[in-house]
Formats: sequence, C-alpha cells, structure tokens
Amino acid sequence: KENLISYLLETADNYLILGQRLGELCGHGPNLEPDIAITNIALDLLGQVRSFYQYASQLKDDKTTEDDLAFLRKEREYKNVLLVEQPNTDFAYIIVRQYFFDVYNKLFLNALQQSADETLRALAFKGIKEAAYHERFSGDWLKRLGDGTEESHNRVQQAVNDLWIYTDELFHKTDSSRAMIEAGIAPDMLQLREHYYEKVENLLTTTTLNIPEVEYFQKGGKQGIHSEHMGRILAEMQYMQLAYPGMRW
Amino acid sequence: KENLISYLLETADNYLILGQRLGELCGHGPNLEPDIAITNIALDLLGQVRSFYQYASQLKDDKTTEDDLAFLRKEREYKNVLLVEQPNTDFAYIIVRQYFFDVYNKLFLNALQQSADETLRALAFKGIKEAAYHERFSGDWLKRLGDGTEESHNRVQQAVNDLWIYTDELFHKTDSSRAMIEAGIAPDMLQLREHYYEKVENLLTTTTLNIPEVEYFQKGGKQGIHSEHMGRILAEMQYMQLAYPGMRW
Amino acid sequence: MEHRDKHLDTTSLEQQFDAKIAADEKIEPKDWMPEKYRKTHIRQISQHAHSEIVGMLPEGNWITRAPSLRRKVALLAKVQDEAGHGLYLYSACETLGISREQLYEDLHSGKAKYSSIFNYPTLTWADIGAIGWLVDGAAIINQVPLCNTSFGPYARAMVRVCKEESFHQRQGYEIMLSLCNGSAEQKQMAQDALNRWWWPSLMMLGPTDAASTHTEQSMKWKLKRKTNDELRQQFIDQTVPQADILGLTIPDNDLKWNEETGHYDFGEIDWEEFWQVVKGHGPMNKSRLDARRNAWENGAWVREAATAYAQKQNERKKQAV
Amino acid sequence: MEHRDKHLDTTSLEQQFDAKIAADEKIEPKDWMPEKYRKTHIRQISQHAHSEIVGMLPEGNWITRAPSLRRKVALLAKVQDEAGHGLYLYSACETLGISREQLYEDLHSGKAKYSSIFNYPTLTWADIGAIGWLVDGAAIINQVPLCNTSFGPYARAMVRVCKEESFHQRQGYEIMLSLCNGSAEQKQMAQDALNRWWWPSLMMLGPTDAASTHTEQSMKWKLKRKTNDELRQQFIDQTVPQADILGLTIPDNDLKWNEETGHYDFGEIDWEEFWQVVKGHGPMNKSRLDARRNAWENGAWVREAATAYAQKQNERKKQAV
Repeated sequence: KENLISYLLETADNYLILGQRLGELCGHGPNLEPDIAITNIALDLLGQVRSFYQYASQLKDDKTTEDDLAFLRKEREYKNVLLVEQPNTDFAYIIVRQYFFDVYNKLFLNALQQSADETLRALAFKGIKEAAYHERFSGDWLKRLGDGTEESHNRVQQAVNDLWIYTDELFHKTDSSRAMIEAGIAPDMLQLREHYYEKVENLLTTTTLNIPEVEYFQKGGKQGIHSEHMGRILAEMQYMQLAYPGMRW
Repeated sequence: KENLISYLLETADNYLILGQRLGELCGHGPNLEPDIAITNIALDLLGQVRSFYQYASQLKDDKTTEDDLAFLRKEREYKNVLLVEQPNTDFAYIIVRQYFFDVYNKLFLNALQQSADETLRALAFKGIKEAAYHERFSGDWLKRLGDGTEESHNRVQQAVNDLWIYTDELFHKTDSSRAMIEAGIAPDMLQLREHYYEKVENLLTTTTLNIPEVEYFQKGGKQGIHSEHMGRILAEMQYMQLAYPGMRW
Repeated sequence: MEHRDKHLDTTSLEQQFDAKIAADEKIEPKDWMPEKYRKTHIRQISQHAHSEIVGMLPEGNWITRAPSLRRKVALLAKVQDEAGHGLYLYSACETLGISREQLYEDLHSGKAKYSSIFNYPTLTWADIGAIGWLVDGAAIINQVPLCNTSFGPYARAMVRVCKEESFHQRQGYEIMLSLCNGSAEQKQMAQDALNRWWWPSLMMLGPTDAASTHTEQSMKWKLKRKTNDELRQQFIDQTVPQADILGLTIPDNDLKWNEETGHYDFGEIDWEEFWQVVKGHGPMNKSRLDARRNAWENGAWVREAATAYAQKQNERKKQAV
Repeated sequence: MEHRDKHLDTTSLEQQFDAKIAADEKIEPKDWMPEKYRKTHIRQISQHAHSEIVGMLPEGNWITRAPSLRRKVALLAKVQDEAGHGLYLYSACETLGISREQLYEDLHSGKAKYSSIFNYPTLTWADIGAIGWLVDGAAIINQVPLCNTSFGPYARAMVRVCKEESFHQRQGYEIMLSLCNGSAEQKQMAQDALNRWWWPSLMMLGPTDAASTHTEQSMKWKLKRKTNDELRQQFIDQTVPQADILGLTIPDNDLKWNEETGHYDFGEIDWEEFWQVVKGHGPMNKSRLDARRNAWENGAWVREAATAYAQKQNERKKQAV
C-alpha cells in the first residue's frame, strides 16, 4: 500500500507541476487558439492530478486530502521528473517539453490500461483519449515550428537540444515503481523506452530537426532532487495554503 | 503608540521591499563593481529594516519579533509605496527606481534627525551617510546612462517615463504619519516635495533626459493596495517562515 | 439622374434595413447596412472582445496561486472561457470586414478601448470571487439584452457568452460564500474585496445617462434596450440582497431601500476616478496593455512559422497532384 | 654569438627566478618569469576567480528566501564577499597581461573551468549552511597554503580571501548548528544537505594524486604544498568531529577512525560522477553558465554607456583646459 501511494504521487506530481507551468501561460499565448488549447491540456492534467491524489488519500485513510498532497509537501517530497519543471522559456520550449512528455504519457496510460488495479485501469481509460489529443497538438506544433521559418526552426532545435537530457528520467525506476511492476499494477516503462525514442526521433527527423547527441542524461526529480526552479514554483503554488493553514476555500 | 508603530512599519516596509528587489540582482549585475555596490545598498536598507522593526516590536511589547513583522504579514498589511515593488526590468529601471527613492530617502533621513523621538534621531543619524552614498551611486549611474550611448539614453528615458508616476506617493500622508508629524516625531515630507522635484528634475535635465508630463500619479501602496507584483515578492520572501512556522533559524 | 437614382437606391435600402430591424429580424454580414451601423458595431463588438481578452489577465494572475485544486481547475476553465468569448466576438467582428490583426493593433495602440474594470489589480484570492460575483454580474446585466440585438453574428455570440457568464457569476458568488462561511480572516478578505470592487462595478454600467453619448441610436439598433442608469439600478437591486446573504456590508453609507420607488437609493459615484481610468491612468492600464502587447510580439515568430508551414504544405499538395 | 648570448641570458634569468622562489621571495608582475609560469598562473588564478563568481549563484538562489532578516543580511554579505574575491583575483590575473574581458570570454565559452561543486543545485535552506561549512571548509584547506605562494599578487589576494572564508565557514557551521538544535524537520533538512554535499566536497580537493597532473611543477612554485589526497585527508579529519557535534551522520559507511594512522579511513569516491560534472554534465552546469552569460550580455549596453560617458567627460575636460 505504501508503494502504491508513493507510485501514485510519483505519477501525479508530473501532471501537477506540468499543469502549473502551463497555467502560468494562460492569457499570454501567441494567439487565442493555442492559448485555449494549452489551457485545455492544463485542465486535463489537473483533472488527472485530482483523481490520482484522491485515490492516494483514500488509500492513506488518515484525513489527508488531495489539497494536502498538492500543496503541503516540502520540495524534497515531490517526485516529478525534472522535465516538467523546466521553465516556459519560449513557445518552442513549451511545445518541446510538452511533446516529450505527451509521447511518454500516452505510452504510459496505454500500458496502464492493463493494470491489475481497477481504479488505475479506469484512470488510464479516461486519460488515454486526452493524452492522444495532447500528443497530436504538441506534435503538430513541433512540425510547424521545425518546418516553419528559419527562426522557428532554430528556436525549436535549441529547445530540443536543451530538453533532450531530461527525457531519459521518465523511464527510471524507483523502489515503488519496481514493486508496482512486480505486482502487475504498474507497466514496465523501460520496455517502452526504445519505442518512445523511435517515435520521438522519427518526428524530429521528418521535421528536419537534429537528434541531439547526448552522453549523459539528467536525473534526480524522482528522488526529490529538483532543479532550482522548483522552489519558486512551489513558493507560488503553495502560498495560499501556507499563509492560511487549515482553511476551506 | 499605535500610530508610531504604524509609522515605523510604513517607513521600514519601503526599505524591506526595495532591499528584497535588490537582493534578486545579487550575482547578476552588468559587472562586478555595480553588483557589489547594489548589494551594499541592499545591505544598508535591510540593516535599517531591522532597526525599525526592532523598535516597532519593542513598542508592541507582545513577543512580536522583527521577523514576524518582515515575514508574517498579509499583503494588504504591507505599507510600502508602489515605487519600490516595481520589477528589475533592466539596469535602467533599477537605477531610476533607486535614484527616485534615494533622493527622497536622503531628504527624509535628514529631516528625521530633528525628530522628537530619540531612537528615530539615532536611526536617522546612522542612515543619512548611507543614504548620501546611495544617492551618489544612483545619481552617477543615471548620468552615465542618460549621457552615455543612444541606447542607454533611450532605455533610461523609458524607465524615467514609466516610474515617474510612482514618485508622488512618497509624499502622501497617512493617518499615522499625520499624527506623528503633529507630535513632532515625523518630518512633514510634503514640505520637501518641491525640493525633491527640483533636485530630481535638475539632474534629469543636466543629463539630457526629459521630464515626463504626467496628469495623474499612482498611489495605493501606503493603504496596502499594491501592484500585482507584490504577491509574488511575498510568496518568495515569506516561503520559509510560512512553510516552517515558529522555528528558529 | 444617375446620382439621383443612387440616392433613391440608398434611401430604399435604408428603409428596408430599418424595417427589418423594426420587425426584429437579424441583419446578417452580407446584408446592406449603413456605414455608421457597421462602424458602431465594429467599435462595440471589438471593445467587447478586447474586454474578454484583457479580462483574462487579472484573473489569470491567480491561477498559479489558487488555494485548492478544485478552485484552480475552475479558475483555469473560467479564464479559458473568456478566451473563447474573445474568439466568438472577434469572429463576429471580422464578418464586418475588419481583420483580427487590425483589431489587435487598435487595442495595442490604445485606440480601441476595453472595460475599465480590468485596470484594477487582483490583490487577494477574494478578488477572484468578487470579480465573478460583481463584475460578471454587471456584465450579464449589460449583455443579456444583446442576445436580441439586431446584428445576427453578435446576437448569436452573446447567447453563448451569456450562458457561460451566469455560470461564472454563480461560481464567483460561491467563492464569496465559502469565504464568508470560513474564518474571520477569510470573511475580512471577502469584505475587503467587496470594498474595492463595488464602485468600479457600478461604473462598469457606463456613465450616467446625462453624460452618455450614442444612446438613442443604440436603442434603435437594439445595441441598448435600457439606459445605463436603469441597468445600474437593476444591478444594485439584484446585488444588495446577495451581499446580505453573505453578511457583507456594501461600502456605501447612502445605500438604503426606498419603499416608494421600490429600489435602493445609493451614493454618488466618483466619476472623476472613472474618467481617469478610462483615460489610461488606472493602476493597471499600462501593465494590462504591456501584457497583451508582449504576448502578441513574443508570439510573432510562432504565427509566422505556422503560416510558413501551411504554405509549404499547400505547395507540397499541389506538387503531389 | 648573439643567439648564444640570448640563450645564456634566459638561462641566467631562469636561475635568478628559481633562486627567488627557493628563497621564498615573491615574484611580482614586472619581474621576468617563464612563460609556463605565467600561463599556469593565469589558468589557476582565473579558475579561482571564476569559481568565486559562479559560486555566487547557488547561494544567491536563497537570498530572496532566507528565513530571517538576520540570515538574509548575512547571506547577502557573504555573496557580496565572493564578488569581492572575484574582483581581487581577476585583478591579480590581469597583472599577468590578460584582460578581464578575455577571462570572461574564456569562462563563457566553456574554455576556462570553475569549481565543479557549484554545478549542484541548492535545494533547501540547509544547503546554505552546508555550503558554508563544507564547501568553504574545503576551499580554505585548498587556499591557506596559497597565502604563501610565489606569485605576489595572488598571495596577497589569498590573504584577504582566506580571512573572509573562515568567517563564512563559521557562519555556515552556525546555520547547521541552529538547524540541528531546532525541530526534527530542521535537523532532517541539515542531514539531507550533508548527504548531498559531502561527496562533492571531497571531490573539490581534486582528483587522487595518481590521476592528478601538474603536481610536481606546482609544488615547486608553491601553488601547491600538499597533494590532493593529503588535503582531502586533512579535510575529513577536521570535519568528522564537527559533524559529530551537530549530531549528523556522514553518508559514508566506510568512514571510521583508524588508531594506527591517526586519521579517518573513508569510502571510495565516485570519480565517474566527478568527471561527468567536470565535463559539463552536472545538474547545473548549463544553468550556471547561462546565468553568467546572460548577466554579461544583458549588461553590455550598460558597460558601453559607462565607457561612452567617461570618454565624453574626458573630452569635455580637455576642451575646458
């Protein structure tokens, strides 16, 4: 049970922090249509967050609420990967970060439909259609930027180069995920790693982007060792819950 | 006594928020020398903050500490003027914001040396030399930027135009300051307003900068009605005290 | 002769047009319309669209700090709805022969206006409640009559907008209710928000009838069905009892029920402040326009990339044929 | 003959130079020095200067979030001291005939190195304590011998640096002490920081003697007086008892007191990680260099303005004469 809770958090923290990052953008998009679409993705992700945290707090059975899990942990207790906390440097970074995550997320939710855990199967079933839509959105934009103007090509190549080092961590196993894989509850994502890179590299190549050559991938998020961005994300996100403890909103 | 406490906070909050803004810059200056000088100013201001808050908490006589005053008030309770919370848009903004404040601060501390309150006289005496140094630093840079290159001239003019509307609030009276003026504790800054603008306009003119024509000045900070920047300043500044309540550091 | 014919022609077109409006039929983009009708509609619809887009900013300011997941999701969805409203309204405006780029340019240059209420900052979470309750409340009162306005695309857009706005208003009121049923600190936060948003909300319903231009013409075209003062009274009459339920005090010492008129009497509005904000001197005018301009300018390369890509795709298709 | 004289000349200069060093006299910028000496010193002093400047970033990350006013002031002052150290060291380096611009360029291009320890992120407030205690502690051990190094300007800069560094180290230790005397959560925060900074601090003292280049030459020039492994042992011997006082556990299962040697034995260092970070693959390498490059590039117009202004002032003075 401890492992399942930990696994749920590890999964949902990605959605939370990416949703928070996308939430920063609302009202500041390059045009109304992508602004609306990105907000949609944020909404889907935060919807998933709530379901996962609710399930976790149900398992905890100790009055912990979804909001306690979202807002009242310390930085070292968040288990999201480094990828999702990277900043909204420009639209190219936003799209590349999203695409790198979406391809993973679709593979993940697809595999999670085979989980031995009924609740997780239901969450996966609900999420898979959304994830497919997200991947289509970010993939389409990646193509537009890669094969658009020289400027957009250069910017998106820069984003790909900078964010590539955060992709491998998506597939790292933690003690909890290992236990969940053994129990048939979690899919073994390492087996889908090759498929992931094939898919991503395929899109990059067809859109004339280079695949970065990387000797060393970054990791640490799943162990709660985040980038220095994370503290600022949390300071803002947690502000109300910290400043007004124990209140209902 | 309530009025004195309120007046102390109103004064020190300016130092606190400006010091916080300057603290954001440490390590990111255009060169080592101004980086060091700006940090010096931040240190002086925060030193003043501590003295003022310590005096206020002594008066309060209820276990309130300087840190409670600095970190544990709600946004609406901070009384700093809007000028000091304006962002570090670029070096021109930083210098203009500083100069607009420094000229005021020097006039203020100079006049405060006549206060009927002994502690305030001592604080004014300590602060006046620092304030003179600050004004020299920001004034010198204002000249360099105004009479430097075309780019620096344009940037600093832009900063002057945008920040000018926040200068008048420095001279606004609050209920507390009015009471303190009557008691001979606070100087009547309104009487120094003309002198302030003469001095500032004189420097702007000699450095070939235009004096903005403004119909309407912004106000609200002294009533706790801040800009939308303030919430983010506080979320970051208060984070540790909120996340770990009641601890010693 | 020709000249005379043309004059006759215009006159008859104008008569048909007036008759259509009188018969409550819709004017559609392809229909003939007087130039003044077109211009007035471009001005009003674009102003309305801009208000939706600029209106995303004060509320968007709290998305990252919403105090619970449920509220965060609701706020994101609400701000997204406003983007959607902007989209319908810009589309409606474009049918009058003006491009979205031109509309944005007029917003960014300060030529076009947007609702002044969005030039106030959102300082606390309670402001999100107060905006939903009061600002959306006043907006609905302004907008419901527009569901029957004469210009078809505008009327249809307003039907969708109004439906969502009432949902937003209920949501805002519900935030206020939670605060007022919460701790003393929360209730005080709600009261403070009411204090700051009350008068600007009254001003949202426009200058007094005496100071208002365009009213007669707008009445005829069903761009207006009641005067500003009537709408304001309606808003006050509807809102005061809601404040009572919350246990909040409306910041107006002159406010009291008038048995004779069956309405609330209320105090003098500070029109000086109103005009200052309209003229661009509100606390957030510059900040709002900067935010819009930055979003647009920083997005230029993205839009260019999308256009370039679409062109390339078209050419490829042609070559493939 | 001429050729031969020159050769003799260099030889005799070199002999004089060696004699000076052997006699513990200082080499000054105007003195003759072998090209290799100059190059080695430029490399080491600039690397040291860069470390001070880049080292401002991880600690600077907590200035806005320091948990008390007292700590905020102390941290600001500390980071400012590092800027000051950078300044002395760049000046010392400049006496060897290289400009500050060139030194920055080498940093920004990745050609020059800085201490790898600063490529780790500061995640909690305890990291500020741990950096002061461990990182400054290790730095002092590296640096104290340099107060007597052969190159005058470097030696004199180091005297000032070392004095301030010991103050910083005490301050860092005092932060750890407060945390360890505080709540369980605070103590855990301190332990976590120790866990993360311990091994990188050991690596700060350089590769093992076996893997280390330059050592012999550096010994001669008094750029080094002990080997890396000796310094590391000294650091460990000094730090373990301090951890004991704090009640913290050093994250090394193999660590234990060896009665025979009178030193602590310790576990294997992960040199693979060390070299990855040196090669630029640490968690913060890119972020640190980006921050420095951005500060420099965004400041270009400021520096240009200052230069232009100074020129104008000079011309005015000339004209006035």
